Amino acid sequence: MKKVKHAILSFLGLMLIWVMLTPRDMQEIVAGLIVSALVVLLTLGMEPVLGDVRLTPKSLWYGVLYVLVFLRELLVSNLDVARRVIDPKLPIKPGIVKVRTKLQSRIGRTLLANSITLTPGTLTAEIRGDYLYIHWIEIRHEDLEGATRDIVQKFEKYLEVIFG
Amino acid sequence: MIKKYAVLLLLGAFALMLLPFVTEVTPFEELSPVAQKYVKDGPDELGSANLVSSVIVTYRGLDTLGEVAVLFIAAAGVGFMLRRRGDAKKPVKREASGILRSGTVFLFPLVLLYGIYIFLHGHLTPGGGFQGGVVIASGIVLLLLAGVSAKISGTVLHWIESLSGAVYVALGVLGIVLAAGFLDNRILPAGEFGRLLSAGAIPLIYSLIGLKVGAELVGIIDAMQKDEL
Amino acid sequence: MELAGAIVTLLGSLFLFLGALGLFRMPDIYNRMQAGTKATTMGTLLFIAGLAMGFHETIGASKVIIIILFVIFTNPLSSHALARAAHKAGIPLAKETVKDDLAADEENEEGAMKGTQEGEEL
Amino acid sequence: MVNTLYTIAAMIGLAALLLAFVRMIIGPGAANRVVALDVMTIVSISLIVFLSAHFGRGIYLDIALVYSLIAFVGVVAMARYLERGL
Repeated sequence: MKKVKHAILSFLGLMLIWVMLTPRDMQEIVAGLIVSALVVLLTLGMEPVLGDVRLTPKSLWYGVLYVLVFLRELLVSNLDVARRVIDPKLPIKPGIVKVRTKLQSRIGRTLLANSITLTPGTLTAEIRGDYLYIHWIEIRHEDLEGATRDIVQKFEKYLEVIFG
Repeated sequence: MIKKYAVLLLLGAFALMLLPFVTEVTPFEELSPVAQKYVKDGPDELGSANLVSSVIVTYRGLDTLGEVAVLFIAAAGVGFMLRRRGDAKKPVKREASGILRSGTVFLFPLVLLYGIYIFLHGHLTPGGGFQGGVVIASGIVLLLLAGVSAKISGTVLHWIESLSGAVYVALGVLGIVLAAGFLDNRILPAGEFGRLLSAGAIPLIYSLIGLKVGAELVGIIDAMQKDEL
Repeated sequence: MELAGAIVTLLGSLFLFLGALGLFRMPDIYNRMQAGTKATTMGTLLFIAGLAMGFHETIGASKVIIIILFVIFTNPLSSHALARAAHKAGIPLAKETVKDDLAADEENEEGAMKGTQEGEEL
Repeated sequence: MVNTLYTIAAMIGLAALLLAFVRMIIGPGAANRVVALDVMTIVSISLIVFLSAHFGRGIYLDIALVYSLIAFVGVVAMARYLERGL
């Protein structure tokens, strides 16, 4: 079941990317159908990472929200970097903290790690089991719970609905 | 310390030597007669939007066959040299991060699609068989780097490689029979300029080259990885 | 439209510059990566998007979107791989650093099971 | 006016490239150089897209995409080498 879902979703995704790469033309679309099917067949033996995606109206809506939150955090984090870099005193208080994630899906965790890396002052350095180790440019909480609340949960609540 | 400055000095001297090539370069105002012929006749004769591709695949198609053969021999040599050594003791290797692994699994189909896109559009955009093959091989390198187990079947690789090579030569011979010469692309209709199915057999030949190059490079990478360097 | 594109591109180039400046000023490799990754991702996004706005007849928007998505996905991934590698290779953190949970945990584990390989599973 | 703004943006991008290059020269150590290289490749991708717009050749975008792919593979390879994973 997971495999079928993964195959269908990756076929659609590849097809979309093919259409975006090529000029609008009937021949290209036919070629894209063949090539996408071929790629899906060739990678069928690999982990069905997209099989975790839930396709309910709620998860789609949360996907949109996730993108918006992500963009906002990206902007905030860049302003934060700008502030720190330009400030002649270089206000940093760095360290590596440990946080916990509830996500089980692999692709969900990858997206979480990537989102954390791109958001204000944090960089995913390592993952072991359910724990992520985050390099934090200005530590605000030294304990697990506080750091988890500050770093992880703003994305986790969306990704949890989308991937589980 | 002295070594560092010596290196810097050497680099500086080298840069000074190369400087005239940058400052005194005069752009070509006129093409050479050979180039002029290609530029003038190429698009009309072969119907390919990418002139470089039509030169590589048709006008100089035989040379390309030679290049693919060189690559094949290199691949075979690497495989031969590496396979002979027995299993040395395995050094302890650190596993790749799980995030990197699932990211790679997600990216790999995209890389594969992009490689195929490049060699299918060799007659329209920059790129072509060699480049597409390299993109596909880099996807496999990514898999190996991230420690995703990719069961690469040697038999399938050899079949792809030899079949595409054989069809490539057969197309070349077909060019002699049906059109003007070896590897002439006009064995298929020229099609509408700038579309996917145009420029006669160039897309087909480029796909074959792409498959062959990709299979050869994957073979090299696979042999190196199995050898546990 | 073109003016807006030019301004967006200019903004993007400023972020790219800030990323490089952060690379230059920060005290250790981890902090450099922080500045480098975030600022360059945002910078590339704005720079390319601005170009696509200004030159939409030569640069198709769809290919630009693919480049942007690719960069957004791969840039943090490679930074993560590098940060992990730097920590494993034992590159020290800056002297301002307050705490290092990862090193502490790794030490505890080594003490608990001497000689066995660490098993990291996602 | 608009073109001047674009040119200024490209100049700032080049300055960023130079700054990252200085970090690559002074290091210290391989890891810092790889980080600098990573930033340099990202900036170069932006500049390739700029050149594509400047010369009016949309097909150069393919080069930017291939370059970003190869750069990613290269950085991951160096990271894996540094952590003794190869």
